[in-house]
Amino acid sequence: MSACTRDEWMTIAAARLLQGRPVCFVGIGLPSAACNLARLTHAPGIVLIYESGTIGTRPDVLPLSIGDSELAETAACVVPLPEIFSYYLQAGRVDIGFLGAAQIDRHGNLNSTVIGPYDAPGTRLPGAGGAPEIALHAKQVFVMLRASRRSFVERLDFRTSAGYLDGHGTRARSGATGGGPRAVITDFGMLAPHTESEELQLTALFADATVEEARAAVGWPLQVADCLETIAAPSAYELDTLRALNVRTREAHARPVHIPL
Amino acid sequence: MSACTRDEWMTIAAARLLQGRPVCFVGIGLPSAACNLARLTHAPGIVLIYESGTIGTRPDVLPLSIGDSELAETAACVVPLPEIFSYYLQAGRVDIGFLGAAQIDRHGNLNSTVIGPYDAPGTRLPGAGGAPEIALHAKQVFVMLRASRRSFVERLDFRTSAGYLDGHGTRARSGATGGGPRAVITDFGMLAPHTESEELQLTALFADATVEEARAAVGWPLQVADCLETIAAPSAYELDTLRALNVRTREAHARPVHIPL
Amino acid sequence: MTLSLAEAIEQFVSDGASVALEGFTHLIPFAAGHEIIRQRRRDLHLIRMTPDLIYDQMIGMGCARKLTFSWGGNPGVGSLHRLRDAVENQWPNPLQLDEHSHAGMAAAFCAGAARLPFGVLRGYAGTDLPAHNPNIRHVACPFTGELLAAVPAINPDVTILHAQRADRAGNVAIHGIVGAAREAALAAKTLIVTVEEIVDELPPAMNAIVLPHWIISAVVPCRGGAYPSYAHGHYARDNAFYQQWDAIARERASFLAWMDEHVLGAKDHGAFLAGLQREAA
Amino acid sequence: MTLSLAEAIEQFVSDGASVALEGFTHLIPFAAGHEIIRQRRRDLHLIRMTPDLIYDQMIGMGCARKLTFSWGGNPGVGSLHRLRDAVENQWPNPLQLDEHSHAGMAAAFCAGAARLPFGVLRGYAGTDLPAHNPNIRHVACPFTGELLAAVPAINPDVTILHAQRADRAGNVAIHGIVGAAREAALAAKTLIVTVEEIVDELPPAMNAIVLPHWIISAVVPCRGGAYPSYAHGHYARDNAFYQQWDAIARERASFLAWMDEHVLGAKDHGAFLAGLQREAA
Repeated sequence: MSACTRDEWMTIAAARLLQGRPVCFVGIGLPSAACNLARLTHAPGIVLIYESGTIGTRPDVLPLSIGDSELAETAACVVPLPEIFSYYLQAGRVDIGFLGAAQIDRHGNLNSTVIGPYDAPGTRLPGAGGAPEIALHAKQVFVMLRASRRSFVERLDFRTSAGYLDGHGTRARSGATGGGPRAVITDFGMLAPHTESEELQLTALFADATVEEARAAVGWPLQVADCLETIAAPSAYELDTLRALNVRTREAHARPVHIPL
Repeated sequence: MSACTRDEWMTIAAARLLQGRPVCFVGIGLPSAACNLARLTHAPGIVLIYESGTIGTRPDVLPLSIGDSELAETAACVVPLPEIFSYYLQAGRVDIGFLGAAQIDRHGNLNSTVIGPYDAPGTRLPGAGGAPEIALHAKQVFVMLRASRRSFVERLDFRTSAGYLDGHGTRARSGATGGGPRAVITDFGMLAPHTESEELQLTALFADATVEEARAAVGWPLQVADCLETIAAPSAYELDTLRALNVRTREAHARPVHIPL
Repeated sequence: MTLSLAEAIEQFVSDGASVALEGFTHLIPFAAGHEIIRQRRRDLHLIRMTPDLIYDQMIGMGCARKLTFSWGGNPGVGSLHRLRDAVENQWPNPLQLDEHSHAGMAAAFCAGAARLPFGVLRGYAGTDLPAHNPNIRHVACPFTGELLAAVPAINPDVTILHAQRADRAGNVAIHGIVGAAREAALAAKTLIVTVEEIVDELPPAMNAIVLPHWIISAVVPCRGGAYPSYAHGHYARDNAFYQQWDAIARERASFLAWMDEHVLGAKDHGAFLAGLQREAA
Repeated sequence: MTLSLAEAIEQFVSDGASVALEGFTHLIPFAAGHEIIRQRRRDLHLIRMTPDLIYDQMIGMGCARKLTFSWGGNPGVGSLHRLRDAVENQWPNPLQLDEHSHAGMAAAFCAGAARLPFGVLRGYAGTDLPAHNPNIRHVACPFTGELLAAVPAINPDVTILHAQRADRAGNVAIHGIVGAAREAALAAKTLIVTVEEIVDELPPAMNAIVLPHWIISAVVPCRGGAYPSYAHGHYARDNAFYQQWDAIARERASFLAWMDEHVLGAKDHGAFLAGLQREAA
């Protein structure tokens, strides 16, 4: 293994979860990198959907925004945004949704709305975007989020999107159609819900991370799964492909833009 | 005036009602001829919509079906059918809707569903199509229908689309958004609703038609408006334009079609 | 997945299924309908805004137990005599009707595509249709209290479309008049698309809709698959055939003889077209 | 009707109006937003799924009293500091929020375009949004009894779009990412479209949408009208500007100075672009 950053490792670990030809609803940032890495390595048949309405995109560089022209130019088709949300996401046609957030709780519920009270927030965050319905309808949700006691919290300030609600089957009983958060990929490894309690447990660690590090970064008493796996270090192929993608991306975004005068 | 058929006269009388740049929701047959005649003579800015989703069509020949390729080829745009009905018709963007029917009653209600009981019909007709919502939402409705005691009836076998319901403001009180049938163009002249009773009255006769002829063709005791107008005979320009359109249409439809083998 | 038409019907259309062959005047999947007749499917719940000749043929050949529709005529010509015979005389068998307006059926297809249980419209007011169809109900707006019409979503077991082109990945593009093709496709549990041609790249077109490959169960190459309807840019609607059909379908005997010779007697759509061409020559 | 941008804003956007400048990342009508700032409109109800920099600017310049939105960030960069300052500190004035998810707001635009009073979705379940927004309610399916989320229709007084092209009749075509542009256009009482160019004939394009001339109140020729957003096929998104904005907008003083120099100090969009070009040179 080459030396790699935790962001790279998170991205590669997430990419490995994408096997076969899943239909993925992709967000900007680490999820976009992970999905495109999977496409460029072991999952060429993966279908990437961005909420801007681009379906089956194969961007050569990572988009900076959810609506970069690169996404439209390389798409199998582009549809209006209402159609992506109703005819694709709500219709149950998305296998895997990726979400990030400012806060996550032990049942995988997410906050991306406010820190502090809604009506007098300490920090106003961007808000829900596509998250509530991705969380509801995707067959599986993967969350990518760097861990700290400010982000992995005992109690959310605001619940923007539903994980397992209060656990113990409350999500399923609420009538949610999708499967909920099956994995949380973070910078020490991965959490996954316990079968019965649906509380997020530590299920896998990066080779150089420890249970103590994980516990220190999580704001609730973190349980460790009976079988704790070690996530294999990135292969040279994975790391080279990801870094080449990132280099192409930086070069493309550094090109000066002509002011349309 | 040249000698002309009653169908030609009906078409020309209907075309004259289309002044300015109205948005018309057009049906096949006489309405389609009338609207295109208006476009080719005094109303070049008229906007023609067919329920197949073609907007702003300018066909060189009349379509045989509501979805002929000529309509798409000459359209400003073509939209999916659900969009025509929801974003255009229901949204109140249609000024004039044309309807035909098998039966009409004294309040302009129409039947195009069955003759006889619904569950054991003597004659099963094609059914509603776009009519119920055209009747409901178009700012004005024009009905084109040849008159006889079988078509202008005391009582409909089935009410497929709403005219003035029972008259005396019942339509407006029902919450219908459009204005209802403002004119019935038939082969002796025109009927229009009385201001208060909303019963269809004879308001205009073709120059060679009589009140007696009209009364004989209508199945309810036909009232004559206080001011009975005479519909001027077709001008040579109107008749020549209509006949040229019909000749082009017949020639186009007579061309043998290549079997796509 | 590319299949032959016979394989696709055999594999995906079973007796008793709800089946929507969509396409509004344009791109009507005649070849697929004929193959369903050849494979003698029974008890189908047929769904289509405008039944057209292909449903007249399927109904007359005894494939259908139920019809969801909004306008059942021969466009520009008159009646569908086989549909009438089924409704008026229960021949060859009774046909249950689920009758709507175009606007209502469009709302039902949209709800189906969105996997909502019902569609909403301002419609059906002042008509007798709701009195004869329990599938037309009302719903109150939770903001204004206004009562609106509601229809249950349509989610066919199988939707079949005809399209101009698929690319090699199986993405399908339709242009020209599209009707409710997109909504019927996305509402379906299984989607079969017959296409005029398979190309390396889908060309740009005005008003086109594209269906991605992964919502499609089978792409079937089928040149002329919409005839006597048409494929914009490929061949014209055979208006004369639509007029001739009026005479063919008027009587049971002439209808059966024609179907026997031209559809059952042809092994596939190519043979059907060749037979019509021989007859025309 | 072809107008100058100043004329169109003067004539159609009045104080207190509800205004939707739509375009999802792509084709954001920056020029029109700047002109609204120049004409010092006040008490606007701003509507937009993704407020973006243009609403950050309008809010910071005191144009808005209310914001209907679903995601208020600087895409790929971080916060909209002026939006945050308004919400967190009521500067320069309090801002009422009508907050949704993308799916909810899309349903509201669709309902608006269809002139239905409400839109339906399976959404908002398990979230705290309905507790803070009385515009998120429920409706029961009249067929299954299932409870679904409902949102009131959005019908802006004015929708403003930027598009690549209009033809001489005033028909407008957009291709590339379209977001909710079509629905926002058709939901509006008044529709203004700024365009890169006016052409004799609209070229065919994949995934294009076309808006007919008679639903449009004003077509405004405005080259570069989406910059620093982009116009697919004309110019690219200036990602560097989006990143620079983070520093410009972080403090009130630097924000006001920048707006004063670049927007208020420029007589129109051409002058604005020329100013940026001089600065870059």
